[in-house]
Amino acid sequence: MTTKNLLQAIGEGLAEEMRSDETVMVLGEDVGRAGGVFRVTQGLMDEFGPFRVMDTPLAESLIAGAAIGLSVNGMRPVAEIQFADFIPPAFDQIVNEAARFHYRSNGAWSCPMTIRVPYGAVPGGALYHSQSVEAWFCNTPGLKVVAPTFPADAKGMIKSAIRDPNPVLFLEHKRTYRLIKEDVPEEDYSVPLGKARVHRGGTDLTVVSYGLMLHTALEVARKISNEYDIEVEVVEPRTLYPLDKETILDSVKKTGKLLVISEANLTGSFSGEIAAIVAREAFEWLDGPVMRLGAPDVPAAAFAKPMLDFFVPSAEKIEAAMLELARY
Amino acid sequence: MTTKNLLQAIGEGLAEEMRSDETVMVLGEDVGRAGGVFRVTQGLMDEFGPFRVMDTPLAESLIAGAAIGLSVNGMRPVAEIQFADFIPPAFDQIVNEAARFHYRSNGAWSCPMTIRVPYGAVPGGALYHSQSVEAWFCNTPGLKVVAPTFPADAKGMIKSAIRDPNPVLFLEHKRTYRLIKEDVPEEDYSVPLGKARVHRGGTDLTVVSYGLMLHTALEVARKISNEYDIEVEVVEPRTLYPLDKETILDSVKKTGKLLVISEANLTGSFSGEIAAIVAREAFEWLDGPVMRLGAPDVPAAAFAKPMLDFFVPSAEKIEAAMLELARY
Amino acid sequence: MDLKGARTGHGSVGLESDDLLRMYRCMLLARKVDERSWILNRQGKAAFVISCQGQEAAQVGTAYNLRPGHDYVYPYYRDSGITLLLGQTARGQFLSLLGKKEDPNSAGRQMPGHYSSRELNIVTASAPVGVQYPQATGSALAFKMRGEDGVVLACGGEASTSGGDCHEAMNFAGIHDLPVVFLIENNAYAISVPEKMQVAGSIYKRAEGYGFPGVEVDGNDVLAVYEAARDAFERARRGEGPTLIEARTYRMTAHSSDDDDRRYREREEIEGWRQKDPIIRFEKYLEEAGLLDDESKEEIAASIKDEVDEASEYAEQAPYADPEEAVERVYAEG
Amino acid sequence: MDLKGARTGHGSVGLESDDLLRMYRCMLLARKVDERSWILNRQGKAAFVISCQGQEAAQVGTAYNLRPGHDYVYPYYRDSGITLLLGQTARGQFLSLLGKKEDPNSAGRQMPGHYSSRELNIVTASAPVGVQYPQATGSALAFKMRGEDGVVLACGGEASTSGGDCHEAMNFAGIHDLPVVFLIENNAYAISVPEKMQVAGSIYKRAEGYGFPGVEVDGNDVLAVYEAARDAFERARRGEGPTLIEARTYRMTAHSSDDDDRRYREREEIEGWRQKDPIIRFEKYLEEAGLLDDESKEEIAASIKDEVDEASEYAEQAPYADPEEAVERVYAEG
Ligand SMILES: Cc1ncc(C[n+]2csc(CCOP(=O)(O)OP(=O)(O)O)c2C)c(N)n1
Ligand SMILES: Cc1ncc(C[n+]2csc(CCOP(=O)(O)OP(=O)(O)O)c2C)c(N)n1
Ligand SMILES: [Mg+2]
Ligand SMILES: [Mg+2]
Repeated sequence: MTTKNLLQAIGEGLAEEMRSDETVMVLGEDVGRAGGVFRVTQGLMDEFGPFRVMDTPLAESLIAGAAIGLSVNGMRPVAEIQFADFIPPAFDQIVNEAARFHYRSNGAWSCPMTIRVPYGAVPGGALYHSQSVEAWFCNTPGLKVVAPTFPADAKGMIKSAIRDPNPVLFLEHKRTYRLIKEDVPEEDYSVPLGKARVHRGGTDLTVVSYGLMLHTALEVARKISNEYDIEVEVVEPRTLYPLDKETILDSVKKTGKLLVISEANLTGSFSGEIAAIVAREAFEWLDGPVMRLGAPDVPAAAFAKPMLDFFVPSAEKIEAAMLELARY
Repeated sequence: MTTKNLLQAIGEGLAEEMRSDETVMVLGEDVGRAGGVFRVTQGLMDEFGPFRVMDTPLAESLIAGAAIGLSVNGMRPVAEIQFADFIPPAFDQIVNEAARFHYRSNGAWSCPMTIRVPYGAVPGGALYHSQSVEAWFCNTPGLKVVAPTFPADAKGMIKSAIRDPNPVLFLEHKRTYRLIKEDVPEEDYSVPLGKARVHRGGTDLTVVSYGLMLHTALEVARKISNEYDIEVEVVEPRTLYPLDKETILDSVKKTGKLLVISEANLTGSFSGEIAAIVAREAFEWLDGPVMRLGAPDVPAAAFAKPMLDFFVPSAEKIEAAMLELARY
Repeated sequence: MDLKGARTGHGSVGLESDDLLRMYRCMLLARKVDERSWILNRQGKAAFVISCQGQEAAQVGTAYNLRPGHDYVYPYYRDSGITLLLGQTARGQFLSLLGKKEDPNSAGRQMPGHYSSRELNIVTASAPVGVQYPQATGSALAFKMRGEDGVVLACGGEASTSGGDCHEAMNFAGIHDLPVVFLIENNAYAISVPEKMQVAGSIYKRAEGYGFPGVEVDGNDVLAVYEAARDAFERARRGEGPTLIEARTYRMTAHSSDDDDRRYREREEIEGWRQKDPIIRFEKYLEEAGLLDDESKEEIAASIKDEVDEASEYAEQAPYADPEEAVERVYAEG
Repeated sequence: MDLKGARTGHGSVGLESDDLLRMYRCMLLARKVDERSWILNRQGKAAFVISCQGQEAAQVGTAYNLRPGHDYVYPYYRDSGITLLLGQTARGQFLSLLGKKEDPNSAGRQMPGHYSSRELNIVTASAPVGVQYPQATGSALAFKMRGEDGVVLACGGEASTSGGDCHEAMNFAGIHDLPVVFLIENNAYAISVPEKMQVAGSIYKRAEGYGFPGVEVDGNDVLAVYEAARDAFERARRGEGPTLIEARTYRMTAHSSDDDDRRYREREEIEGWRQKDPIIRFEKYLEEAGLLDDESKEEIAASIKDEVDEASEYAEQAPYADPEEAVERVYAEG
């Protein structure tokens, strides 16, 4: 057991799966020689060679499409889309194709493939290296969308994703890559897809969050526990789609209040789905409005730091929202 | 004033705009000689020639991208995507490009363009001629997404869309093309984007719906008014994004109950956003859970009629949901 | 007119008379299944028909080089000539046409023509045009990585070359010399859009820009197609990389049963191409080669008619999947 | 080694000495703005730099054929040589580099290198590689439909040809003989990925497959580029259609300030290309032609240094947009 950050944990999970299953391979732009623009795949090409760790042309539809073709011919590809912002050209291959092979062939074919997608706002990233793209994919039956936040979870979940017989979109918030380290087991283990995690028990309100926002939410939750004796239960979905609604509903039925926090521009974000489920299925337990906090409805984070900081929900805004709801 | 169906009303709106503004043009697959696979653009090529009514290659990214380039060089293109299911290759050009020209250039550039998108399940259409794709686009600031259902609205709104300085996605439910006829004014008029329409006053519950489901909902609302004296207020957003939430909230504040009905597979559909807004902003007025009805979470409608019918929310299911909520 | 037989002799391409008769029967079967499908459509029994008519030579000539269940195939919606040759049956085609539970492709989920067979390595096809090409390169890469001699066939109409996927795939195939053959069945129309509004330059010539061979072939001459495809598959199996085959042919029916082609093309043009009907041409060749006479022709026709009758009747009687089946098998288990 | 001057004589391509000196100054200005940008980056003042270094000849040689504010331009993120020639200023570049409110491209919203100018018809550029090509064909079509003589220039690196958009655009441009010039600045790398893993066959040869000319040109020879581009623009203005120009050059810096290119290329390779530096080559040509001597060279260098000093200082002092500006101008009004 050593401490690792998110980036290292994912890289280690990849390497272990590649060692234990020779059909596992990695493909994407700059994943080989360069080890990925974020260095997640560093060292893999040296160990596994230029086919199992393949630098592809700059063509996202090809990357996703080739991964499909590999997956139906005996391989377990892990494709990398360099930045979430560049996934749109692969949209067709992911939502219309990979997600439907199983259904449309009545179960004859399926696509065991993983697509890693670094997302989220970072300083200097601006409009096209910042987006939270989960809403685009969480209306696609046949696809799984996961977004672990903590290193140990991520390592266990990249393994589950690779072993899953379905296409899995694996979202990694770029700003959390090096944000924290934690103990990550060395032995083989996996963390199941489709299970939420309760980070912190609480009675006053439920917060659902993931990615960078989860870290901020946990911080603020500790702070207002100390300062105001308000106890926030923090739930991390880990898998967004299909969603573990039971864990969320159980929590809300206990606390009576829900605040969903994500970094996506609010309207039409996946937070709406979570809010809608709770407004329907935990209505009788609700002691306050179902609240959401997200980025403003603008195309994405701007380059200039002041505008970026204005875009990403801050600890202050999160604290204000928690207090408002707790005191409702 | 003559009665027209949806298809004719849109075609007439297009023709009138092309007559009054020579920068307006149409492009897409089979829109020319053939007049469109649904015949919406029938006769336009004869009247306006093969450039202003252009048959494009089978390349949706090109269609959307060329429309952008036309729009920034003095034209007002109306692009047709033959079926909503085939819009994914154009996703990048729409959400990453057209929707952002204005914002990213700090207002210097903008894309006055319209994209017509026939959507929705039809008998025999199966997985790839059936989808409701609105959720993919309703998280994209800079884009407008409209979905009129009635002929007179549609004619007025296609005109507004064409005249709008922003990119507008114009959704047309295929199964409503010939479903009803109504009086459609001959004179020049327009129906504003961004304004919902209340089809029917009611005090017991609010239903929000659009497309084929709106027609079914209106029918069922009349039926349960007759049979049970339950009065349903039916609100049609007409524009989905940005949403006219005031009209919806006003209605729910009056009735205390909301049911959102769409044909999209439920989880992650745009209905969640509408539900979330109400659960937040009309919480104090709610007398029952915020309900949604949609298709099951499967890739899309199947080819075989029995499975298709199971997929699309039926009048029976809608009636049951309305009664359940009204009696809550 | 153009009613000439195949120009390539079968001896020179290494085919025996048995091979030729198998090819002929398969072409004719595909045609007859298709003709019956239109009848079922007119009778209101089949909601939708999409045809192979005119393209049987291109399909059968190519597919005759495949090893069913070994090589991978990405057919497109007109390729019933290919799937029948590989081992799908007339019965299967009609079950699919009518969307019945036993439809081998999708159990009634997909439209007819969206082929699939796990056993035959026919990878599940869909409607979005062109998506198969990147997928095909992936399957080819898997063969190459494992050092196997499998090859991949990916097919589409000429309009399937207009989308980005086709280009991305050809570039990738060229970079890694992948064992994949791209068969473009250029039938002159994409629904109503004629080739000159669809294709700049020439499709087969584009291969050169990717560093691999592109060949143009008379798509109505089954032996010429066979020969071009044989070279391409051999090249692929030798590890030398991809080939692009452009088979020039003609769509003899409307685009589909939903289409009315009188809106956009002249009857004379169609008549002209009827003179080049690939089945009539092949018949003529076989007759001249002494491999077919009136009697054997009738025998084959009769056996096909029986097969088609039996198959369509079976399919008509067959049940639909239960409505609730619509929610099954969204995710794979295990 | 390769430190030779331009091979094309300026007389033969119809350029006057004034033209040459304007081109030279612009190339040098682009270089010096870029060099200063890296200094600002190392000082912690500029979050991100993306460079034109090595590509100035390809850019200036091409853009010298444009009529600013008349023709449309779709540059890519390295094209500061183009935008400076068209009329953007050093000050503007630094304002953009530092994300200040007066940034002419986006008022601090976009990364540096994402050019835009309504007045100069520089269409707002973005990061997704290749999206500009279909857009450029649309703008070209608008010119053609109105019967105007405007032309469109669309630029990208060699990897921008790998995505489907490039292909879809070339096909469309070829079908309608659109007045568009595609300039591919092939600098041998896409971040870390070398050309041989990116491009099958050859880029310029692909044009033939679309039925229009493709030319390969030494991208470090500004006069050769000028000549190729002049022919292409003239062709476009005559209504004869598109041209694809592949300018072979080299990226002299890391991909960006976020990249460490020691991971994937040898120092010797870079050194080799330094010997072919397009600015040094052009200097040599100008000296040999008697158009530049030590004195005038120093004069130009000094004036550029002043300009760069002034511009970077101005930009450093300039204010950011207010944070709340982030929510403005999402939709156009009116
Ligand atoms: C991406 C996409 N866009 C549009 C369509 C609608 N469509 C179906 S077939 C077709 C024409 C295809 O023409 P071609 O590739 O030449 O094949 P053919 O039908 O002529 O055999 C079109 C436009 C589609 N299926 N997919
Ligand atoms: C669609 C897309 N995918 C990936 C990226 C990330 N990316 C930015 S530049 C680049 C390499 C581009 O190479 P090339 O086109 O040769 O231009 P160069 O930078 O070499 O001038 C990549 C992969 C992107 N911007 N857009
Ligand atoms: Mg065709
Ligand atoms: Mg490059």
